[in-house]
Amino acid sequence: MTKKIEAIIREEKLNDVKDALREIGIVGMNVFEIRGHGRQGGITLTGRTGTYQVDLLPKVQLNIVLSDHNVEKTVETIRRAAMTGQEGDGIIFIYPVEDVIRIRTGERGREALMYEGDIDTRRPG
Amino acid sequence: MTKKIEAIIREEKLNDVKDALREIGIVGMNVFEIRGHGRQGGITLTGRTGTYQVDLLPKVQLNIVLSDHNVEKTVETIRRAAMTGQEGDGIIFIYPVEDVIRIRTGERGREALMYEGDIDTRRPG
Amino acid sequence: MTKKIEAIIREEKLNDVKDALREIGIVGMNVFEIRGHGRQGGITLTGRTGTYQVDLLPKVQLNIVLSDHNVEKTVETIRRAAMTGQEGDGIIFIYPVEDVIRIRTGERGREALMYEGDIDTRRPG
Amino acid sequence: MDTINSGDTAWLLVSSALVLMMTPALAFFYGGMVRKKNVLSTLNLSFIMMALISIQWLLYGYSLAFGTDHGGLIGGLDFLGLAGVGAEPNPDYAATVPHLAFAAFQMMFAIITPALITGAFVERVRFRTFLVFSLLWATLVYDPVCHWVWGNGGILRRLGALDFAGGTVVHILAGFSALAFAMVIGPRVGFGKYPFEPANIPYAVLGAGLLWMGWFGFNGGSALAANGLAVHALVTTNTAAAAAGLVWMFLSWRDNKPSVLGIVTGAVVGLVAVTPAAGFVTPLAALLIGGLAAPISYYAIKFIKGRKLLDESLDVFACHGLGGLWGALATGLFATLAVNSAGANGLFYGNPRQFLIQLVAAAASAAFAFCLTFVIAKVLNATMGLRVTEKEEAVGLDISEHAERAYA
Amino acid sequence: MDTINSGDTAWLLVSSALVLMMTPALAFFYGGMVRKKNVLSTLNLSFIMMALISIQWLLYGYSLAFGTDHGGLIGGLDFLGLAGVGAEPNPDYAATVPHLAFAAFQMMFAIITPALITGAFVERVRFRTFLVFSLLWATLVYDPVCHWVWGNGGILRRLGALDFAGGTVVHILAGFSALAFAMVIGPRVGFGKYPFEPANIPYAVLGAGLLWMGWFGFNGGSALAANGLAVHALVTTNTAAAAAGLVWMFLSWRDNKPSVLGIVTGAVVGLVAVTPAAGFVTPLAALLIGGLAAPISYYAIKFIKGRKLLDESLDVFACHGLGGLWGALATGLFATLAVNSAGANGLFYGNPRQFLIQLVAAAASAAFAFCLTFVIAKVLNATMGLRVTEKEEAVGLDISEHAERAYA
Amino acid sequence: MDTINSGDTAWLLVSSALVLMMTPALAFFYGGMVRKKNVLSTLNLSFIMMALISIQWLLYGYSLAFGTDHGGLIGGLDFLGLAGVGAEPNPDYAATVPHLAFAAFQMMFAIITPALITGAFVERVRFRTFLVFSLLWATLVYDPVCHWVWGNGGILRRLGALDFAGGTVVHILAGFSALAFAMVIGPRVGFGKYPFEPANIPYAVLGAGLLWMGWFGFNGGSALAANGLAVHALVTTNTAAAAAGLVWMFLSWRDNKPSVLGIVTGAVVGLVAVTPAAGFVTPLAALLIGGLAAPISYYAIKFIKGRKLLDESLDVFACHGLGGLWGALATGLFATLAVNSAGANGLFYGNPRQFLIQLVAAAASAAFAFCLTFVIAKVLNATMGLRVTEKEEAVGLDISEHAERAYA
Ligand SMILES: Nc1ncnc2c1ncn2[C@@H]1O[C@H](COP(=O)(O)OP(=O)(O)O)[C@@H](O)[C@H]1O
Ligand SMILES: Nc1ncnc2c1ncn2[C@@H]1O[C@H](COP(=O)(O)OP(=O)(O)O)[C@@H](O)[C@H]1O
Ligand SMILES: Nc1ncnc2c1ncn2[C@@H]1O[C@H](COP(=O)(O)OP(=O)(O)O)[C@@H](O)[C@H]1O
Repeated sequence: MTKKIEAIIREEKLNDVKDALREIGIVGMNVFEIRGHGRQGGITLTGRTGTYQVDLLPKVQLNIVLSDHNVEKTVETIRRAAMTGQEGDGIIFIYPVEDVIRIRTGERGREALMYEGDIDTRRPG
Repeated sequence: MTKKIEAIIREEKLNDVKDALREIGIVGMNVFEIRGHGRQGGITLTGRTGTYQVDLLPKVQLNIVLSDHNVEKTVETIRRAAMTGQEGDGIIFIYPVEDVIRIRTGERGREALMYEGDIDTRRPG
Repeated sequence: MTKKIEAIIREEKLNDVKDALREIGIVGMNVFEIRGHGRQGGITLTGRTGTYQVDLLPKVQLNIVLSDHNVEKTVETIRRAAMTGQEGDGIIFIYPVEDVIRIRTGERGREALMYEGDIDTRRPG
Repeated sequence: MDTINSGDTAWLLVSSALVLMMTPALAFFYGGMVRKKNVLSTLNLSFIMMALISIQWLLYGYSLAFGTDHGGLIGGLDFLGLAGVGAEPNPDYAATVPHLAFAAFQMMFAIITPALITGAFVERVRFRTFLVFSLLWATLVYDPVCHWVWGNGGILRRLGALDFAGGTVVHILAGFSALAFAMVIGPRVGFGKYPFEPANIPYAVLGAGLLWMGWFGFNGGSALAANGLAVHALVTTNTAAAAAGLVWMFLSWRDNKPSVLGIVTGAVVGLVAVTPAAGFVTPLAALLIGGLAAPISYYAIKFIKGRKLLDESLDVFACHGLGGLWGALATGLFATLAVNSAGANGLFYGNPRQFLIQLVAAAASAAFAFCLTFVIAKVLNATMGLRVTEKEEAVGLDISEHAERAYA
Repeated sequence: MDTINSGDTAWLLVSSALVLMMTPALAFFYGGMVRKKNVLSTLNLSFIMMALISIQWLLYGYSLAFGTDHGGLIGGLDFLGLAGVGAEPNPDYAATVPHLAFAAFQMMFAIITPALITGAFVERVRFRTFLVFSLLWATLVYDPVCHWVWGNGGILRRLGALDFAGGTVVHILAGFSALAFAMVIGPRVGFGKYPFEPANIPYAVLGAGLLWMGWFGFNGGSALAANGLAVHALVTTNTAAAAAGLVWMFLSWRDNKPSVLGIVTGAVVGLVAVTPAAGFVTPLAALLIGGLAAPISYYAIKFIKGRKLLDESLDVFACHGLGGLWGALATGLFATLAVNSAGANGLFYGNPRQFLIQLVAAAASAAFAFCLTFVIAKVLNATMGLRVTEKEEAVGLDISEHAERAYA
Repeated sequence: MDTINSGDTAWLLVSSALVLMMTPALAFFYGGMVRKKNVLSTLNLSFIMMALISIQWLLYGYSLAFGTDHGGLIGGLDFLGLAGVGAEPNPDYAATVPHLAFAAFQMMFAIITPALITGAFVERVRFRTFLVFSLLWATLVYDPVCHWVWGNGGILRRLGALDFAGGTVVHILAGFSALAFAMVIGPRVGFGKYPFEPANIPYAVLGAGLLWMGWFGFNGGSALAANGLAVHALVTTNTAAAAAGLVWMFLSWRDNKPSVLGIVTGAVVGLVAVTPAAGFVTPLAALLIGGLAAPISYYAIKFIKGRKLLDESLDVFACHGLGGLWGALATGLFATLAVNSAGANGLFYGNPRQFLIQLVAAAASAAFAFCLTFVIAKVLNATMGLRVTEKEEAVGLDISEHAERAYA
């Protein structure tokens, strides 16, 4: 079965997370910028005079579609790389995926999620 | 069980929707800008001379992951706050979520979705 | 049943894909810009002097929520329009959707996904 | 017979170009501070003044301001269509350059002044009404007061009021008119409730950088010759900008962090304040004038916005109204004949009378601008409507007024 | 002996700086109107002209244009490498400033003219070929026609054609060359099918604002002295820009809403149209020239783009070709010796001959530019290829030609 | 008695405005090259110099640089607060313009020089410390060396060193100080590991375009008169910029594609290199000076960045340090009395001694700047801390130092 990981992390942690994922062999991914709100309430910005509050903070969302059996390891890897211990570190969501189709090759399912040198080519099984 | 709400709304309604959600105690969310097309076909813009049509309109997508039992109330709240009655008001999608992991604390599932003063701390049950 | 198609394609193919989808009667959709990484490893950019590598490439993500029975045709249509045959053509993911609510009308489920002149109004069944 | 001095003429030509550039610079200064959905609209409110007022000035504006005096209040119609304004100098205004150069230089002031006011009503003004307003305002407010202060025979000029480069004519008029207009049009939807984050601070930096440069033409050019006085004005101008920028930095630092938007705002406020004084005070006085302008405007904004008294959106009153007022009064304090023998001594040089004159001139201009603008705005509101609809405001003026988007 | 006038020299130095600045200004004016993936490429097409043509002009361009006349058609090689062009005035061209100042000022015109053409082929031109084209074009089209019109002994100059600041030399050449090039290179993929939304209208506003300012140097500097004529040219220039900006606003308003991109385009078109006339007509005539330039270009664009006749992408032909043509003819209508005794009277001042001369000069230049550019483009297309591949065009020239992205 | 020439004064006023504008231009040139999270911070590092150094210069900087000589090393305190610097010319510096005009023009150089250095430590410098550094640096490094080279009685001036417009005073000082500062502050986190993609290349193009224009005032204004020499300097300046831009284009093309960022960088490097030479060499020599400056800086950057030797982030040393050094030496090669009788002949005109003088002057200035900056930076690092925390650096200085975001 295939899953999708949505990890919402700090912008400044993206490089660390990417590095950590590369190390364990996670290749396919995409990212985009979002603004979010959670336990971290907001941020105080300076205006022309005094300050004001902004309640949506810039974060990066990282999406990875991958096989079931790699989910836990990937989640752990992201967590370790993305954590600072302070509010606003972010959150990870896991969703079911029904199918995957690679546009160029027409591969489907698990096959479509294979990359040269990725996590599944590294270890037995 | 956990669900994800994806609400696609008008940009100019974001503040209203955020306010309405804060009132009912929805805390965790994120937003980003998209361009979309639906029953509202497009928009006429002025060019250097005359006009032209653009068929993808700017909207805001609001994502909220939350517990099952809060979905209906949240959807209703969003609808009420986001509606103008004119084409292009948007649409809400609901997806199943398999798991949630909070990066900072490692909390999982429902626990990971608890916020100070949120909807579930407000009412019994 | 309702599904969500997430198609990650080349930016420059968006118009072609949109045209192809219009032709088969897919109306509702939204798009946004992402940066991704897959089998296509990266791109070489010119700096002030010499070159450097960037490993996240700009792509466009196209989201379509639609009825089960239209998924295959839509996927095929996207594939045909988005393919160049070279690395980086992209990938399509299919997810289950639990519900759809149209903000303006309150319509739910399949009804909420009907558009004037769309794929389901065109052919019998 | 007066003859044309080519160096003076070159400098006035350049100064005209520099002051013309200040209007697009202002467009960016303002455009960076509004919300993204109103960037284009805000740029345009300034830009279009270059088109509209250029023609107004050519056709009759210059004549009303600088034509033969009528009772000290208004110029006559002798210069309609710039008739008779040509290569010959007009010694009443500038003895060594073509009369037309003076008219052109003055035109740039007439353009930027209503552009300054736009900061009061960005993000909600109806464009159509704005065009009418600007034309009326230029005609009924700017041209007369310009005559009072600078026109040959103008009452405030005769009174001995000093306004080197437009502290009264430009900044007090703009600031107090902005105040009146903001009161009539009312606050933006969500004012005081949601933060209105500036869409693009680099635009504001760009605008401020070009404004600073352009102000050398504004104040330096007001010497109407490439002489020591022009140089002096350039130095005082630069000094006041620097001082106010630095002080504003420290003020915002005290409140939180040194704000970049604050620094560039401070610089502009310093430029405003030194405008009436540039050719009358020493550089060290300019340091003080700029340095004190910053807290005046800073705390005025804090007061007005903090208490949600008024949504004068980009702080035109606080920055230009009060900055110009302070500058006008400061001129009455710091002016010295040692700097400019054609000027006067101020209070600190033993001439309290000059301070009084400055006060009277500033107050009269401010009151006139405020009242007349209030009336014009009220009338236009009742007839054409000053504001777009709430829905249009929510969508943003770029789309609702121009059907354009700043960025694809 | 002629002596150097420091005021005139100062003004020509400044005018050179202002006109130099117009090229980056144009870069932004154009860069804002293309799609995001071609912004950098479009900026560069203009910017690189400052590098390329500066050297061409220094080495031989100036000599071809302003060297000793050969048959009225081309200058000789006496000024190669600017030999002999120094601090001494050349009374054939400008009696009161260093000859080198005249050469430098003219260089800026030689730079911006091919930059103007780039609007015809942005978003698809192969950079390599473009460099070769520009060098050839500068040498074979610009330098000769510049000599015809402004060179001592040039045929159109001898004919009595009036071109104050380059309506023919700059705008007609650029516009008709753009037409030819656009015909050869063909439309952008998707032209007429997909809307090509401008990526960044604020860039266009910035560019237009700086162009407006720079044009004071362009037209005002063409008086070659800081005198009444320079001032006059500044005023007519400003007036035409204002009028055309306003009229364009109303035209777009009639069609939908007042377009900001339209307003700034209108201003530029007004500046184009008044260029040949600036030192020969009255301000009120400039008002008409600008005001009528707007509908000419406006409806030309509507016609060309509406019928999908031709993808001359940023409307160089419609704006510069037709605007310049209209200006050249209008000079034949409105010119008056009352403004410039070194000029001539036009049709409306009882001299129909001048109109005819203008017509002939404009037609000859336009035809020459069109034909020669057509041939050059055809040859280059056959040899080096004018266009990038379809795939490169789809990806965008920033990546495909420069391997750079405008924004990270 | 010397009298003021209005043309010269006009030109120096304009040049002051142009050089002032170069600082915001530099802000954008630099601001476009950093990462998005540091754009505002980078803009501000330059902008704030206009505020800070203006006041330093007024109060005592000018006096230290141009006051009565003390041992060839430093100026006296006679001009504190610009006392005695007024409308009268000072024939030691500029005989035909007000002394104050000279002081104002020089002020703009004093402002931009420390702004140039900021390229070395953007994206990680602590703002507070930076302010202190800049004040110290202006006082201890800039003012003295400025006196050595340009002050009446300065040792390098007496030695006969030629520096037309600041190749040594501005660019060598900035470049070698940048080197020292970069060594002390250390590389940005992730340097050499992650690509630091420039956030906004159009900003860099805008900045470079305005810098090019402004440099006409920088070098042309250094003639201190609107004469043939000013014109000459404008032409050599333009030529070197063009040549270096073109050559850099070809260099980057050889390595991959013609880089737009490279082209504009090349132009700036050409401007740097010609700065000391602009009024002493022929245009053709300027072509060579610019053309050779490009590979020097290009390969220096490749070497330094390629080997990860040092994170001198925006290549201030490679571009200004080496470009300025090359220019200083090239002046000793190409200078000719034929261009400027107040100059000297260089090596290629039979005077090897001048080359030696240039070498000594450049080396002394470079060594002084390097050592003193190194010490200042070390001391400040130990006391106030040069860098923000790693976390602040990760978040970006816009938020961490200013609590602002460039874009909403
Ligand atoms: N329930 C939720 N639904 C959607 N996004 C969420 C939710 N909770 C958190 N987020 C996203 O995660 C980001 C970080 O969450 P936050 O609660 O501030 O982290 P932390 O637990 O480290 O304090 C938010 O800015 C938001 O984008
Ligand atoms: N089937 C769909 N799949 C994905 N997004 C959709 C779909 N239908 C609508 N949307 C999104 O919702 C937005 C609003 O939809 P629209 O049908 O115009 O609303 P309304 O029903 O109020 O007219 C669209 O711009 C698009 O972004
Ligand atoms: N496993 C994945 N998870 C999320 N996104 C992916 C994944 N694989 C690919 N993508 C997205 O699809 C884009 C194209 O994928 P790529 O593998 O380069 O295509 P191709 O198979 O044509 O070479 C990537 O840039 C990335 O955005």
